[in-house]
Amino acid sequence: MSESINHELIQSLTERFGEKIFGVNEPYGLLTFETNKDIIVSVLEFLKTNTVADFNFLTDITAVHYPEKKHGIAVVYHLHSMVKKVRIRVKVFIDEHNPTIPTLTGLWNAANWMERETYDLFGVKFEGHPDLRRILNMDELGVHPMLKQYPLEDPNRVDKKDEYFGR
Amino acid sequence: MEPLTSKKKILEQKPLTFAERIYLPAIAKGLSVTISHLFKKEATIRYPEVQREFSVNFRGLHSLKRDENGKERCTACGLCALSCPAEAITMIAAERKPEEKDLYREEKYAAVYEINMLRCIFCGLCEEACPKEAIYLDGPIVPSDYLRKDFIYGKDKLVEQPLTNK
Amino acid sequence: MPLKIVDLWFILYRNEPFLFYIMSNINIVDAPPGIEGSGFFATSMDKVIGLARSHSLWPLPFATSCCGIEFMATMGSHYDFGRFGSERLSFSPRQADLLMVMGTIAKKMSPVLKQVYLQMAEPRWVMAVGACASSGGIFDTYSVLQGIDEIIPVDVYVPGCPPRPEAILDGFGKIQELVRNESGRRRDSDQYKEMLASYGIE
Amino acid sequence: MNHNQPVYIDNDPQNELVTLNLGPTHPATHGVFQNVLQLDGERIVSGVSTIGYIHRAFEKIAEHRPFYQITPLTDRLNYCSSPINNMGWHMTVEKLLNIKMPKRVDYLRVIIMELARISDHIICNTIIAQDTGATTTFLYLFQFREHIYEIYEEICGARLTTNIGRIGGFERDFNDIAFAKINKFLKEFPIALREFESLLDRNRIFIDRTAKVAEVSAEQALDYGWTGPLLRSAGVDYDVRVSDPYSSYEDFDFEVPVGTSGDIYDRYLVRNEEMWQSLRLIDQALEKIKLEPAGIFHADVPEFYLPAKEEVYNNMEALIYHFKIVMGEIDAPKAEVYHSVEGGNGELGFYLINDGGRTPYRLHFRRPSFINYQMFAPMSKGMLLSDAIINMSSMNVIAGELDA
Amino acid sequence: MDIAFVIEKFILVTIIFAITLVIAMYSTYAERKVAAFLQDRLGPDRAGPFGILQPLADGLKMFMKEEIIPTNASKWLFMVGPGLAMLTACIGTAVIPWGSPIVVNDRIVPLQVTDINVGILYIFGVVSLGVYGVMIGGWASNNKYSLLSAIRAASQNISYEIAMGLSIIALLLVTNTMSLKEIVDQQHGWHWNIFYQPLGFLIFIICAFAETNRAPFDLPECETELIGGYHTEYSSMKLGFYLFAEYINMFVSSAVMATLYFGGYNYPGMDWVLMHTGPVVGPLIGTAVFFVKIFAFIFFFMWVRWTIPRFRYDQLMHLGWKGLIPLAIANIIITGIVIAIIEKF
Repeated sequence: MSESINHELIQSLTERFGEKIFGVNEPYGLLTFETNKDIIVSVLEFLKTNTVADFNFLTDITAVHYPEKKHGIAVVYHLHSMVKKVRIRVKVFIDEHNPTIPTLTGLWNAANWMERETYDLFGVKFEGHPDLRRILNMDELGVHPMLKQYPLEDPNRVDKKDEYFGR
Repeated sequence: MEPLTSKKKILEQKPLTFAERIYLPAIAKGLSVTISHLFKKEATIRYPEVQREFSVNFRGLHSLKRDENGKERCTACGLCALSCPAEAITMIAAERKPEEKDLYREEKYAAVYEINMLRCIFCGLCEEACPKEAIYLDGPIVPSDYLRKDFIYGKDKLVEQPLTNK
Repeated sequence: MPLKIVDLWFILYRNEPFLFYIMSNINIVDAPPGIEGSGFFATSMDKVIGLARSHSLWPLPFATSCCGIEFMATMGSHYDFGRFGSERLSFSPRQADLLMVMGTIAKKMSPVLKQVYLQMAEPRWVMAVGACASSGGIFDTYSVLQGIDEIIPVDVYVPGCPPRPEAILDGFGKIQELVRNESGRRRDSDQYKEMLASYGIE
Repeated sequence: MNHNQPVYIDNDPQNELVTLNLGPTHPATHGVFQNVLQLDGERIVSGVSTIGYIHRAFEKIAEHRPFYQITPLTDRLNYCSSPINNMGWHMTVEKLLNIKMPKRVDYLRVIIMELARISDHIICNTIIAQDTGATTTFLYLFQFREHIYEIYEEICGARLTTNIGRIGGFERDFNDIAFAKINKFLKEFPIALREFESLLDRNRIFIDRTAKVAEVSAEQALDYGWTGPLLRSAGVDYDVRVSDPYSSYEDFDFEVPVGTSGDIYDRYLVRNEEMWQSLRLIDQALEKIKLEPAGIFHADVPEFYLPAKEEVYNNMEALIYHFKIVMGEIDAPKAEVYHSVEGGNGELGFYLINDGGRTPYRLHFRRPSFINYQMFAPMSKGMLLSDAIINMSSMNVIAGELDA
Repeated sequence: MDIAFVIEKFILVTIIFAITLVIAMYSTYAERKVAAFLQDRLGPDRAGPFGILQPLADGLKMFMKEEIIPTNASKWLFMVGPGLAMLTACIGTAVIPWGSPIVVNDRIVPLQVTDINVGILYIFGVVSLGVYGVMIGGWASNNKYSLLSAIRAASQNISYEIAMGLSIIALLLVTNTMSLKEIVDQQHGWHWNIFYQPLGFLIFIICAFAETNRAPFDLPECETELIGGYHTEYSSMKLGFYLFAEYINMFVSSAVMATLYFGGYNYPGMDWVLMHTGPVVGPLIGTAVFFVKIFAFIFFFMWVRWTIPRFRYDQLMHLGWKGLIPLAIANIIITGIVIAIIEKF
């Protein structure tokens, strides 16, 4: 069932947005496509209200860092249509050095903390977000730790004594 | 909202009856339940004196095993250290000398084998990773202690007692 | 391994009568009690107080994560922390005797933990329960403190992730032992103040 | 500390409002998070939540660990029901690797996951009771968590952070003691649960404290991304087990309880009813296992599932697989996968991107507590302090899951 | 006034004071044990046999603990608070008749410190003072939780005192006296007031729970909301005084309830016992019966605490003003009508 819905969805999306929907893929039956940041809000709004499947539930917002790519940060949205039991994944690749993207808080209140978390970990600036500040880390941290260039351990740490670690 | 499944079961909040509104019956009922526990056998295990029985699969203190001839099984392959998510295992491998043939089973052995018990999370991955059945987490709980450095357990604490009368 | 001040403190305190004996191997006969210092009455008073304190340690459960749930199990009917006179949890640090740090202490949390420790009234003891509080455990990351002994002095460490309630009770037994054998005026001594000073307290 | 955080000024003598700092170590914040509330008398005017007090960088660690070493990490997400997280992660990887599980393993997983759900709901519901002042109920039901721990211990060897199962099955078959303990639990727990309900269900003090407090409509709940018992209490029968069945949940006959108003009493009722449904599920699973061939506890995938120790000794191929698996060098397809399970607090999602390396390229956890909890501050407006505290406990915010 | 009178009263006061303290002390122990047994646990059992020395250990520990006075606290009031709480809790015992008079060396010794003819009013006065300890302590701590707690305590106590007073008025209609001694003597044998005033007793006991800040009315110190409430900032023996005062209050209100409604030292068949045991042992048996009643009430207090959830602040006020007060007034009216009818015919 979901395959036919996926097909229909992509059709209606391309009808509406044309070539700005690209990279369509279906890994493990989950419809995935890419778009760009200018129209992301209207794409998601369209998905929220369309007739094929109303994606009224924002499951998740996160980001992925691909340091080797030109547009190095992918912001990934997962939407869910509870009635039709379909999920959809939307990706937007943005510039690593100027990571900005419009906020989704106007569509779902749930986006608020998800975006704050993404900002905290990846430094993605969500334009128009009402309260964009760090959520998990301390403000003093200074870096966005999930970016690939930062190590897992704190390199400047003083609180770790090697003699206690058997190495 | 429309039902998403056929398995929906709506739980209605029943309005309070008069008897419930005056508190007392529910309180009396509650009191009767609690007082009935006064006469039940208590569930408590008096710990330091009475030990609760652990499951045979319980993951406690590690022990480095010896084989049936009393030789140490560990061959210092390092898989346990690799598989440890907490990076609590350190080992230094050494070559076995001919005269140590009775001590170690394989040509390589762990000269130093240390586990930092404070970092260990007792997940059992080292036990699974070991291809030589050399490490098992079959001991009791790890005792607490006063100093952090006392928690680095070396081979003196980890290796099984040698077979008797040898 | 360089000896830390904490270690020194432990050696000085835990083995008070044996210290000189071990270190110098010179046979020094202790002055009979009562000649100087606290004297007989005070020492037996110390014992009584230590005994009383050890049976009335009110814990402050600084439970942040998993170990907190095992602490609940310790409080529960099967293990019953109350047997040791400790079921009266005091969430107010003023009233607590034993700070039980259970769970990961992130760097964001560490000033809070220190604050709680400072607010506690003397005598106070600290127990680091579980791998995270003691050493950071598996969370060797940029945001986690690698052991609370970096910010506050710890008396007893309990290994395990999380420790079984048996292990927590075992650690508690160790604390009780400490409390029982402690001199009543340890808290006024220079070594103790020095130890606190090494943590930047007072 | 937090420079950008809105600061309430409390020095103005003309100010009628009081700023109250709830947390991070307040007894009612079971876990650590902070709420700075402005009170007018006892009524909350506004509030700001601060979280991150035990942020442990799960997602960063996951990028540095092979797949099988991430299982212990997932234990520590929602530590009240770690097996669900473990299984959810295993199923995600199995989905990535296209492993088809034998039915018996699926049913065994259902047993463990439903036990975990019961233990999670025990915590939450007794904590609600505890925060309203009925401590004793907490201790009555908590004894049964101890029994669940015993069952876990029989299977995996640990009590709380279980690290239960492996990618591709379980580490060992359930032994007879485990089955005996499950049966004993099924017999004894309903009596205790009924007793628990009789203490609170129709007690007016409890109903007054919880009913019509913190009501949430279905639209609001969906807007804020609620899932799990919280969403169901608001009247939406969304359950991942039904809408997107995993681990053969489609074979089972059970109901999805929903509330009507989304208030705290509804949440309590939903969780209680889910415990009953979980008992039903375990019962059915035990029946179904009898029909399956005995002794199967993992899928037949030698390239992903660690071979038995004797095999490693005697079989070269097994030894190679053993080393490869432990080193983390398994041939996983380069792909991305999203899998979700119904955790104790809602939809627990794993978004995994694999690029063929030893470790995941990126692993993101959709943590229900994190998403559920963000509504707390907006919804506390106009509540009394006492209500806000029960509301917090009824949201069952697990700090480990909240902060990752 | 002779010297023997002074000695007699002095001994009596000392004994009562000591007994009060011991009972309060062991109430803490009992509370922990009762809680434990109701919860399938064991409770303290390490300090001495069966943990019998637990209260001593707690007391000694608290005496030896460091005292902290918060920097911003109002120092003087901070110190006065616990003492006041303790004092007001203790002086309530002065008018309670502990037993019928005993005869020693041809001297009639009443087992009551003083029998003032407005005993009930005295009790009321003392009880309403009790809230000052809590209020002052909460206010002086300069802690917001304590302050909230003090506010709660004050409004709760004032509200419930009204209902309590009204329930007593109905009792006074029955007894026609305010002297506790006379009230007890009227309840000779089986004629306990509980049989004439069941509703009044119900209201009274609910108010007693509220006045002593016990669950389900323990709002001023409810752990999960206000941490420790008014005593959050207190350490060492000042905290001990507060905790102690709570148990003394419980003891005193149990004694008052036993006196007013359960016949004090009266019990069925007491005439026969008095005749056969003599003027010293007989009254003392009555005293023992009185204490059994008190212990039963204390147990009830604990039993309730470990069973029921607590109220919310506004619900508590609701219950007090809209539930108990009208009920108490109705009780007065009904009692009045019934008495009028009985006197008429």
